[in-house]
Amino acid sequence: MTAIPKIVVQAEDFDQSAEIHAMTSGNKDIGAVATFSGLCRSEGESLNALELEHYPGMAEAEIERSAKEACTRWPIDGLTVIHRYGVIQPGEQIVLVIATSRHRDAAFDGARYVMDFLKSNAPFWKKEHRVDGKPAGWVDAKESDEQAKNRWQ
Amino acid sequence: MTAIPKIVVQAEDFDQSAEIHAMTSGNKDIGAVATFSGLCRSEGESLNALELEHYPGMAEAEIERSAKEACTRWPIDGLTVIHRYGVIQPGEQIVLVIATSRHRDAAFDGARYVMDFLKSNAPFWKKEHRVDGKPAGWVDAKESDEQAKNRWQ
Amino acid sequence: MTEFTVKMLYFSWIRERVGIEEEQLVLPQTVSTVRELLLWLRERNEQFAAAIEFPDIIRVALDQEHTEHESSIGTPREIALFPPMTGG
Amino acid sequence: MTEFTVKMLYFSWIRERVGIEEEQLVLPQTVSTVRELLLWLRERNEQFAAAIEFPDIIRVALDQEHTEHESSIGTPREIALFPPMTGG
Repeated sequence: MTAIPKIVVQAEDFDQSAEIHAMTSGNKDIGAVATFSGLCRSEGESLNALELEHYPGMAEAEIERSAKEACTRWPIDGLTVIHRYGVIQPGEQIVLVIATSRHRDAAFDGARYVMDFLKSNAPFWKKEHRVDGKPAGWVDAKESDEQAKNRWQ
Repeated sequence: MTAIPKIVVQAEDFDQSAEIHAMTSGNKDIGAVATFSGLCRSEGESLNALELEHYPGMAEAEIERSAKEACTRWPIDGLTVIHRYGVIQPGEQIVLVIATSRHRDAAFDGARYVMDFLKSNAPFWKKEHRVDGKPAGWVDAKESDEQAKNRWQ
Repeated sequence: MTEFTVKMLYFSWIRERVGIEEEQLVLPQTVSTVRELLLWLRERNEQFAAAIEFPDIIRVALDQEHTEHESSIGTPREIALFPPMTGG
Repeated sequence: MTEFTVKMLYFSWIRERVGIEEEQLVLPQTVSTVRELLLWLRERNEQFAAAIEFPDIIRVALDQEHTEHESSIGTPREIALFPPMTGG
Protein backbone atom coordinates (compact mmCIF):
# COMPACT_ATOMS: atom_id res chain seq x y z
CA MET A 1 0.00 0.00 0.00
CA THR A 2 1.48 3.32 -0.98
CA ALA A 3 1.39 6.16 1.52
CA ILE A 4 -1.10 9.03 1.18
CA PRO A 5 0.90 12.28 1.27
CA LYS A 6 -0.17 15.22 3.41
CA ILE A 7 0.01 18.45 1.40
CA VAL A 8 -0.64 21.85 2.93
CA VAL A 9 -0.30 25.33 1.41
CA GLN A 10 -0.83 28.00 4.04
CA ALA A 11 0.16 31.51 5.11
CA GLU A 12 0.91 30.45 8.70
CA ASP A 13 4.24 29.18 9.97
CA PHE A 14 4.55 25.49 10.87
CA ASP A 15 6.20 23.33 13.54
CA GLN A 16 8.59 20.78 12.13
CA SER A 17 8.85 18.64 15.26
CA ALA A 18 5.05 18.47 15.62
CA GLU A 19 4.81 17.30 12.01
CA ILE A 20 7.47 14.63 12.53
CA HIS A 21 5.75 13.51 15.71
CA ALA A 22 2.42 13.18 13.88
CA MET A 23 4.07 10.91 11.32
CA THR A 24 6.07 8.67 13.64
CA SER A 25 4.08 8.39 16.87
CA GLY A 26 1.63 5.83 15.52
CA ASN A 27 4.21 3.60 13.84
CA LYS A 28 7.15 2.00 15.62
CA ASP A 29 8.51 0.46 12.44
CA ILE A 30 9.68 3.71 10.90
CA GLY A 31 13.45 3.63 10.98
CA ALA A 32 14.27 6.70 8.97
CA VAL A 33 13.07 10.31 8.88
CA ALA A 34 14.53 12.71 6.33
CA THR A 35 13.49 16.35 6.33
CA PHE A 36 14.22 19.43 4.33
CA SER A 37 13.30 22.94 5.32
CA GLY A 38 13.81 26.00 3.18
CA LEU A 39 14.31 29.28 5.01
CA CYS A 40 14.08 32.87 3.85
CA ARG A 41 17.62 34.27 3.47
CA SER A 42 18.45 37.89 4.26
CA GLU A 43 20.95 37.93 1.35
CA GLY A 44 23.57 39.63 3.45
CA GLU A 45 20.93 41.73 5.26
CA SER A 46 19.84 43.33 1.97
CA LEU A 47 16.40 41.73 2.13
CA ASN A 48 13.50 42.99 4.22
CA ALA A 49 11.10 40.23 3.28
CA LEU A 50 10.03 37.79 0.61
CA GLU A 51 6.50 37.93 -0.73
CA LEU A 52 5.29 34.59 -2.03
CA GLU A 53 2.49 34.48 -4.56
CA HIS A 54 0.90 31.16 -5.50
CA TYR A 55 -1.79 29.65 -7.70
CA PRO A 56 -4.33 28.19 -5.25
CA GLY A 57 -5.45 24.73 -6.24
CA MET A 58 -2.70 24.12 -8.76
CA ALA A 59 0.00 24.62 -6.11
CA GLU A 60 -1.44 21.80 -4.01
CA ALA A 61 -2.07 19.66 -7.11
CA GLU A 62 1.52 19.95 -8.39
CA ILE A 63 3.03 19.17 -5.00
CA GLU A 64 0.70 16.21 -4.64
CA ARG A 65 1.69 14.92 -8.06
CA SER A 66 5.38 14.75 -7.15
CA ALA A 67 4.64 13.43 -3.65
CA LYS A 68 2.55 10.57 -5.03
CA GLU A 69 5.21 9.79 -7.61
CA ALA A 70 7.81 9.61 -4.81
CA CYS A 71 5.58 7.18 -2.91
CA THR A 72 5.43 4.84 -5.90
CA ARG A 73 9.16 5.07 -6.61
CA TRP A 74 10.37 4.31 -3.08
CA PRO A 75 9.03 2.39 -0.06
CA ILE A 76 7.86 5.48 1.77
CA ASP A 77 5.70 5.27 4.90
CA GLY A 78 4.73 8.91 5.09
CA LEU A 79 5.28 12.16 3.24
CA THR A 80 4.35 15.62 4.49
CA VAL A 81 4.84 18.81 2.47
CA ILE A 82 4.00 22.27 3.77
CA HIS A 83 4.57 25.40 1.69
CA ARG A 84 3.80 28.92 2.88
CA TYR A 85 2.67 31.94 0.90
CA GLY A 86 2.42 35.64 1.75
CA VAL A 87 5.06 37.80 3.39
CA ILE A 88 7.96 35.92 4.99
CA GLN A 89 10.81 37.50 6.95
CA PRO A 90 14.49 36.49 6.75
CA GLY A 91 15.12 33.49 8.98
CA GLU A 92 11.52 32.28 8.72
CA GLN A 93 10.53 28.94 7.24
CA ILE A 94 9.12 28.79 3.69
CA VAL A 95 8.83 25.09 2.93
CA LEU A 96 9.06 21.77 4.74
CA VAL A 97 9.29 18.25 3.35
CA ILE A 98 9.36 15.19 5.62
CA ALA A 99 9.70 11.65 4.30
CA THR A 100 9.57 8.60 6.57
CA SER A 101 10.47 5.04 5.69
CA ARG A 102 11.90 1.84 7.08
CA HIS A 103 15.06 2.66 5.13
CA ARG A 104 17.23 5.75 4.98
CA ASP A 105 17.77 5.71 1.21
CA ALA A 106 14.03 5.87 0.53
CA ALA A 107 13.56 8.68 3.05
CA PHE A 108 16.42 10.75 1.60
CA ASP A 109 15.43 10.12 -2.03
CA GLY A 110 11.76 10.83 -1.39
CA ALA A 111 12.38 14.15 0.35
CA ARG A 112 14.85 15.31 -2.27
CA TYR A 113 12.71 14.23 -5.21
CA VAL A 114 9.74 16.20 -3.90
CA MET A 115 11.90 19.30 -3.32
CA ASP A 116 13.41 19.11 -6.81
CA PHE A 117 10.02 18.87 -8.50
CA LEU A 118 8.37 21.39 -6.22
CA LYS A 119 11.08 23.93 -7.09
CA SER A 120 10.45 23.89 -10.81
CA ASN A 121 6.83 22.66 -11.09
CA ALA A 122 4.82 24.08 -8.22
CA PRO A 123 3.30 27.50 -9.06
CA PHE A 124 4.90 29.80 -6.50
CA TRP A 125 6.73 33.06 -7.24
CA LYS A 126 9.00 35.03 -4.94
CA LYS A 127 9.22 38.81 -4.86
CA GLU A 128 12.07 40.43 -2.95
CA HIS A 129 11.48 43.50 -0.81
CA ARG A 130 14.78 45.24 -0.25
CA VAL A 131 16.17 47.02 2.78
CA ASP A 132 17.55 49.91 0.69
CA GLY A 133 14.08 50.84 -0.58
CA LYS A 134 14.78 50.04 -4.22
CA PRO A 135 11.74 48.66 -6.08
CA ALA A 136 10.75 45.12 -5.15
CA GLY A 137 11.72 42.61 -7.83
CA TRP A 138 10.66 39.11 -8.81
CA VAL A 139 13.25 36.38 -8.29
CA ASP A 140 14.48 34.82 -11.52
CA ALA A 141 14.08 31.08 -11.97
CA LYS A 142 17.38 29.20 -11.83
CA GLU A 143 18.58 26.91 -14.57
CA SER A 144 20.11 24.71 -11.86
CA ASP A 145 16.62 23.98 -10.50
CA GLU A 146 15.53 22.68 -13.88
CA GLN A 147 18.65 20.53 -14.04
CA ALA A 148 18.03 19.18 -10.54
CA LYS A 149 14.67 17.90 -11.71
CA ASN A 150 16.23 16.13 -14.68
CA ARG A 151 18.53 13.99 -12.54
CA TRP A 152 15.55 11.80 -11.59
CA GLN A 153 14.80 10.71 -15.14
CA MET B 1 35.98 29.12 5.94
CA THR B 2 34.77 25.56 6.40
CA ALA B 3 32.26 24.87 9.15
CA ILE B 4 33.30 23.21 12.42
CA PRO B 5 31.00 20.22 12.94
CA LYS B 6 29.35 19.54 16.29
CA ILE B 7 29.73 15.85 17.18
CA VAL B 8 28.08 14.34 20.26
CA VAL B 9 27.94 10.71 21.41
CA GLN B 10 25.66 10.36 24.42
CA ALA B 11 23.24 8.02 26.20
CA GLU B 12 20.54 10.71 26.53
CA ASP B 13 17.84 11.46 23.99
CA PHE B 14 18.08 14.70 22.00
CA ASP B 15 15.75 17.42 20.71
CA GLN B 16 15.92 17.86 16.95
CA SER B 17 14.17 21.21 16.83
CA ALA B 18 16.44 22.65 19.53
CA GLU B 19 19.47 21.52 17.56
CA ILE B 20 18.14 23.08 14.34
CA HIS B 21 17.36 26.29 16.21
CA ALA B 22 20.90 26.43 17.60
CA MET B 23 22.29 26.20 14.07
CA THR B 24 19.99 28.67 12.33
CA SER B 25 19.08 31.33 14.89
CA GLY B 26 22.35 33.24 14.55
CA ASN B 27 22.50 33.21 10.75
CA LYS B 28 19.79 34.60 8.50
CA ASP B 29 21.58 33.52 5.33
CA ILE B 30 20.98 29.82 5.77
CA GLY B 31 18.50 28.84 3.11
CA ALA B 32 18.48 25.08 3.50
CA VAL B 33 18.30 22.64 6.40
CA ALA B 34 18.45 18.89 5.72
CA THR B 35 18.07 16.44 8.57
CA PHE B 36 18.12 12.72 9.02
CA SER B 37 17.01 10.89 12.12
CA GLY B 38 17.30 7.17 12.63
CA LEU B 39 14.73 5.60 14.95
CA CYS B 40 14.64 2.24 16.71
CA ARG B 41 12.19 -0.05 14.89
CA SER B 42 10.06 -2.57 16.73
CA GLU B 43 10.44 -5.01 13.80
CA GLY B 44 6.76 -5.84 13.83
CA GLU B 45 6.62 -5.64 17.66
CA SER B 46 9.18 -8.44 17.96
CA LEU B 47 11.79 -6.16 19.52
CA ASN B 48 11.84 -5.05 23.14
CA ALA B 49 14.88 -2.82 22.83
CA LEU B 50 18.15 -2.22 21.07
CA GLU B 51 21.35 -2.09 23.07
CA LEU B 52 24.02 0.04 21.45
CA GLU B 53 27.65 -0.54 22.29
CA HIS B 54 30.33 1.89 21.11
CA TYR B 55 34.05 2.52 21.22
CA PRO B 56 34.40 5.79 23.14
CA GLY B 57 36.81 8.17 21.52
CA MET B 58 36.97 6.38 18.21
CA ALA B 59 33.21 6.77 17.68
CA GLU B 60 33.50 10.55 17.92
CA ALA B 61 36.69 10.57 15.85
CA GLU B 62 35.18 8.58 12.98
CA ILE B 63 32.03 10.70 12.85
CA GLU B 64 34.14 13.84 12.92
CA ARG B 65 36.28 12.55 10.06
CA SER B 66 33.28 12.14 7.75
CA ALA B 67 31.67 15.40 8.95
CA LYS B 68 34.83 17.38 8.20
CA GLU B 69 35.13 15.71 4.81
CA ALA B 70 31.53 16.73 4.03
CA CYS B 71 32.36 20.33 4.98
CA THR B 72 35.21 20.42 2.50
CA ARG B 73 33.22 18.75 -0.29
CA TRP B 74 30.17 21.04 -0.12
CA PRO B 75 29.49 24.65 0.93
CA ILE B 76 28.07 23.70 4.31
CA ASP B 77 27.34 26.29 7.00
CA GLY B 78 26.80 23.91 9.88
CA LEU B 79 26.80 20.20 10.62
CA THR B 80 25.54 18.55 13.79
CA VAL B 81 25.71 14.83 14.46
CA ILE B 82 24.36 13.17 17.60
CA HIS B 83 24.53 9.42 18.16
CA ARG B 84 23.18 7.65 21.22
CA TYR B 85 24.44 4.52 22.95
CA GLY B 86 22.94 2.27 25.62
CA VAL B 87 19.43 0.82 25.72
CA ILE B 88 16.97 2.34 23.25
CA GLN B 89 13.27 1.47 22.97
CA PRO B 90 11.30 1.07 19.72
CA GLY B 91 10.19 4.48 18.44
CA GLU B 92 13.08 6.28 20.16
CA GLN B 93 15.73 8.23 18.31
CA ILE B 94 19.18 6.70 17.74
CA VAL B 95 20.98 9.16 15.50
CA LEU B 96 20.52 12.67 14.16
CA VAL B 97 22.36 14.47 11.38
CA ILE B 98 21.61 18.11 10.50
CA ALA B 99 23.33 19.93 7.65
CA THR B 100 22.70 23.60 6.91
CA SER B 101 23.75 25.54 3.84
CA ARG B 102 22.76 28.36 1.56
CA HIS B 103 21.84 25.69 -0.99
CA ARG B 104 19.63 22.62 -0.78
CA ASP B 105 21.94 20.31 -2.74
CA ALA B 106 24.80 20.89 -0.30
CA ALA B 107 22.52 20.34 2.70
CA PHE B 108 21.09 17.10 1.30
CA ASP B 109 24.46 15.77 0.13
CA GLY B 110 26.19 16.67 3.38
CA ALA B 111 23.61 14.95 5.60
CA ARG B 112 23.52 11.84 3.45
CA TYR B 113 27.28 11.58 3.12
CA VAL B 114 27.73 11.68 6.88
CA MET B 115 25.02 9.05 7.41
CA ASP B 116 26.54 6.72 4.81
CA PHE B 117 30.00 6.91 6.35
CA LEU B 118 28.76 6.79 9.91
CA LYS B 119 26.86 3.57 9.12
CA SER B 120 29.90 1.63 8.01
CA ASN B 121 32.81 3.42 9.69
CA ALA B 122 31.70 4.59 13.13
CA PRO B 123 32.30 1.93 15.81
CA PHE B 124 28.79 1.21 17.09
CA TRP B 125 27.18 -2.22 17.41
CA LYS B 126 23.53 -3.04 17.92
CA LYS B 127 22.21 -5.93 19.98
CA GLU B 128 18.55 -6.88 19.70
CA HIS B 129 16.55 -7.79 22.78
CA ARG B 130 13.50 -9.74 21.70
CA VAL B 131 9.95 -9.73 23.02
CA ASP B 132 9.70 -13.53 22.88
CA GLY B 133 12.57 -13.98 25.32
CA LYS B 134 14.91 -15.70 22.86
CA PRO B 135 18.59 -14.86 23.44
CA ALA B 136 19.59 -11.36 22.44
CA GLY B 137 21.58 -11.29 19.21
CA TRP B 138 23.95 -8.90 17.50
CA VAL B 139 22.70 -7.25 14.32
CA ASP B 140 24.63 -8.31 11.21
CA ALA B 141 26.28 -5.60 9.13
CA LYS B 142 24.58 -5.04 5.79
CA GLU B 143 26.40 -5.22 2.49
CA SER B 144 24.12 -2.43 1.27
CA ASP B 145 25.64 -0.07 3.85
CA GLU B 146 29.11 -0.73 2.49
CA GLN B 147 27.82 -0.08 -1.04
CA ALA B 148 26.13 3.15 0.06
CA LYS B 149 29.52 4.41 1.19
CA ASN B 150 31.11 3.61 -2.15
CA ARG B 151 28.72 5.81 -4.12
CA TRP B 152 30.61 8.88 -2.91
CA GLN B 153 33.94 7.88 -4.49
CA MET C 1 -12.86 24.88 -33.02
CA THR C 2 -15.78 27.07 -32.01
CA GLU C 3 -15.59 30.20 -29.89
CA PHE C 4 -15.77 29.62 -26.15
CA THR C 5 -15.52 31.51 -22.89
CA VAL C 6 -12.73 30.73 -20.43
CA LYS C 7 -11.50 32.07 -17.11
CA MET C 8 -8.03 33.58 -17.53
CA LEU C 9 -5.63 33.89 -14.59
CA TYR C 10 -2.39 35.89 -14.50
CA PHE C 11 0.38 35.56 -11.91
CA SER C 12 3.55 37.30 -10.76
CA TRP C 13 5.02 39.89 -13.12
CA ILE C 14 2.61 38.88 -15.87
CA ARG C 15 -0.26 39.87 -13.56
CA GLU C 16 1.51 43.14 -12.78
CA ARG C 17 2.10 43.97 -16.45
CA VAL C 18 -1.36 43.10 -17.74
CA GLY C 19 -2.87 44.88 -14.73
CA ILE C 20 -5.52 42.22 -13.98
CA GLU C 21 -5.60 39.07 -11.85
CA GLU C 22 -8.34 37.28 -13.70
CA GLU C 23 -11.00 37.80 -16.35
CA GLN C 24 -13.56 35.96 -18.45
CA LEU C 25 -12.41 35.87 -22.04
CA VAL C 26 -13.99 34.72 -25.30
CA LEU C 27 -11.35 32.93 -27.37
CA PRO C 28 -11.82 33.24 -31.13
CA GLN C 29 -11.99 30.25 -33.46
CA THR C 30 -8.57 31.06 -34.88
CA VAL C 31 -6.83 30.24 -31.61
CA SER C 32 -6.27 26.50 -31.36
CA THR C 33 -2.84 25.98 -29.75
CA VAL C 34 -1.26 27.45 -26.65
CA ARG C 35 1.24 29.33 -28.79
CA GLU C 36 -1.55 30.85 -30.88
CA LEU C 37 -3.24 31.93 -27.68
CA LEU C 38 -0.12 33.75 -26.50
CA LEU C 39 0.35 35.50 -29.85
CA TRP C 40 -3.32 36.49 -29.95
CA LEU C 41 -3.22 37.84 -26.37
CA ARG C 42 -0.13 39.87 -27.21
CA GLU C 43 -2.13 41.83 -29.80
CA ARG C 44 -4.85 42.85 -27.36
CA ASN C 45 -3.18 45.97 -25.97
CA GLU C 46 0.09 47.48 -24.80
CA GLN C 47 -0.11 45.81 -21.39
CA PHE C 48 -0.37 42.34 -22.90
CA ALA C 49 2.29 43.22 -25.48
CA ALA C 50 4.67 44.07 -22.60
CA ALA C 51 3.77 40.97 -20.60
CA ILE C 52 4.17 38.59 -23.53
CA GLU C 53 7.14 40.29 -25.15
CA PHE C 54 8.97 36.93 -25.12
CA PRO C 55 6.30 34.24 -25.50
CA ASP C 56 8.83 31.40 -25.19
CA ILE C 57 9.42 32.03 -21.49
CA ILE C 58 5.73 32.16 -20.51
CA ARG C 59 4.32 29.07 -18.78
CA VAL C 60 0.70 28.13 -19.47
CA ALA C 61 -1.53 25.86 -17.42
CA LEU C 62 -4.81 24.50 -18.77
CA ASP C 63 -7.14 23.55 -15.91
CA GLN C 64 -4.15 23.68 -13.53
CA GLU C 65 -1.90 21.42 -15.61
CA HIS C 66 1.36 22.56 -17.20
CA THR C 67 0.93 22.52 -20.98
CA GLU C 68 3.43 22.78 -23.83
CA HIS C 69 3.13 25.65 -26.31
CA GLU C 70 2.58 23.22 -29.18
CA SER C 71 -0.41 21.57 -27.49
CA SER C 72 -3.94 22.27 -28.63
CA ILE C 73 -6.04 24.15 -26.12
CA GLY C 74 -9.20 22.05 -26.10
CA THR C 75 -11.98 23.53 -23.96
CA PRO C 76 -10.58 24.12 -20.47
CA ARG C 77 -12.52 25.99 -17.79
CA GLU C 78 -9.45 27.99 -16.80
CA ILE C 79 -6.18 29.03 -18.38
CA ALA C 80 -3.32 30.51 -16.36
CA LEU C 81 -0.27 32.41 -17.58
CA PHE C 82 2.80 32.77 -15.38
CA PRO C 83 6.59 33.05 -15.44
CA PRO C 84 8.89 30.14 -14.48
CA MET C 85 8.28 29.13 -10.87
CA THR C 86 10.52 30.18 -8.00
CA GLY C 87 8.99 28.44 -4.98
CA GLY C 88 10.61 26.14 -2.46
CA MET D 1 60.41 -5.35 15.78
CA THR D 2 60.99 -5.64 19.49
CA GLU D 3 58.49 -6.86 22.04
CA PHE D 4 56.13 -4.20 23.37
CA THR D 5 53.12 -3.81 25.63
CA VAL D 6 49.80 -2.60 24.24
CA LYS D 7 46.29 -2.03 25.53
CA MET D 8 43.88 -4.43 23.81
CA LEU D 9 40.15 -3.62 23.52
CA TYR D 10 37.39 -6.02 22.42
CA PHE D 11 33.87 -5.05 21.38
CA SER D 12 30.48 -6.61 20.63
CA TRP D 13 30.44 -10.38 20.12
CA ILE D 14 34.24 -10.50 20.09
CA ARG D 15 34.20 -9.09 23.63
CA GLU D 16 31.55 -11.64 24.61
CA ARG D 17 33.50 -14.58 23.17
CA VAL D 18 36.90 -13.68 24.56
CA GLY D 19 35.26 -12.85 27.89
CA ILE D 20 37.26 -9.64 28.50
CA GLU D 21 36.75 -5.99 27.61
CA GLU D 22 40.34 -4.92 27.75
CA GLU D 23 43.76 -6.10 28.82
CA GLN D 24 47.43 -5.18 28.68
CA LEU D 25 49.24 -7.54 26.33
CA VAL D 26 52.88 -8.10 25.44
CA LEU D 27 53.14 -8.69 21.68
CA PRO D 28 55.99 -10.99 20.65
CA GLN D 29 58.58 -9.99 18.06
CA THR D 30 57.11 -12.43 15.55
CA VAL D 31 53.91 -10.39 15.20
CA SER D 32 54.49 -7.56 12.75
CA THR D 33 51.25 -7.23 10.72
CA VAL D 34 47.60 -6.99 11.75
CA ARG D 35 46.93 -10.39 10.18
CA GLU D 36 49.78 -11.96 12.16
CA LEU D 37 48.34 -10.42 15.31
CA LEU D 38 44.92 -12.03 14.67
CA LEU D 39 46.48 -15.43 13.97
CA TRP D 40 48.63 -15.18 17.07
CA LEU D 41 45.68 -14.15 19.27
CA ARG D 42 43.66 -17.08 17.94
CA GLU D 43 46.23 -19.52 19.39
CA ARG D 44 45.99 -18.07 22.91
CA ASN D 45 43.02 -20.12 24.12
CA GLU D 46 39.62 -21.53 23.20
CA GLN D 47 37.84 -18.21 23.73
CA PHE D 48 40.10 -16.39 21.30
CA ALA D 49 39.91 -19.32 18.89
CA ALA D 50 36.09 -18.98 18.88
CA ALA D 51 36.18 -15.18 18.52
CA ILE D 52 38.68 -15.21 15.67
CA GLU D 53 37.39 -18.31 13.90
CA PHE D 54 37.13 -16.25 10.69
CA PRO D 55 39.91 -13.64 10.84
CA ASP D 56 38.87 -12.02 7.55
CA ILE D 57 35.73 -10.53 9.04
CA ILE D 58 37.41 -9.00 12.09
CA ARG D 59 38.02 -5.24 12.01
CA VAL D 60 41.11 -3.90 13.72
CA ALA D 61 41.79 -0.34 14.81
CA LEU D 62 45.27 0.85 15.78
CA ASP D 63 45.07 3.90 18.04
CA GLN D 64 41.41 4.36 16.98
CA GLU D 65 42.05 4.21 13.25
CA HIS D 66 40.71 1.48 10.97
CA THR D 67 43.65 -0.57 9.69
CA GLU D 68 43.94 -3.13 6.90
CA HIS D 69 45.03 -6.66 7.76
CA GLU D 70 48.12 -6.35 5.55
CA SER D 71 49.36 -3.26 7.39
CA SER D 72 52.25 -3.45 9.79
CA ILE D 73 51.34 -2.80 13.40
CA GLY D 74 53.98 -0.28 14.38
CA THR D 75 53.88 0.61 18.08
CA PRO D 76 50.35 1.80 18.89
CA ARG D 77 49.20 2.51 22.43
CA GLU D 78 45.92 0.67 21.88
CA ILE D 79 44.58 -1.98 19.53
CA ALA D 80 40.86 -2.74 19.21
CA LEU D 81 39.16 -5.79 17.66
CA PHE D 82 35.54 -5.63 16.63
CA PRO D 83 33.01 -6.97 14.09
CA PRO D 84 31.70 -4.84 11.20
CA MET D 85 29.86 -1.79 12.52
CA THR D 86 26.08 -1.57 12.77
CA GLY D 87 25.45 1.94 14.08
CA GLY D 88 23.27 4.68 12.66
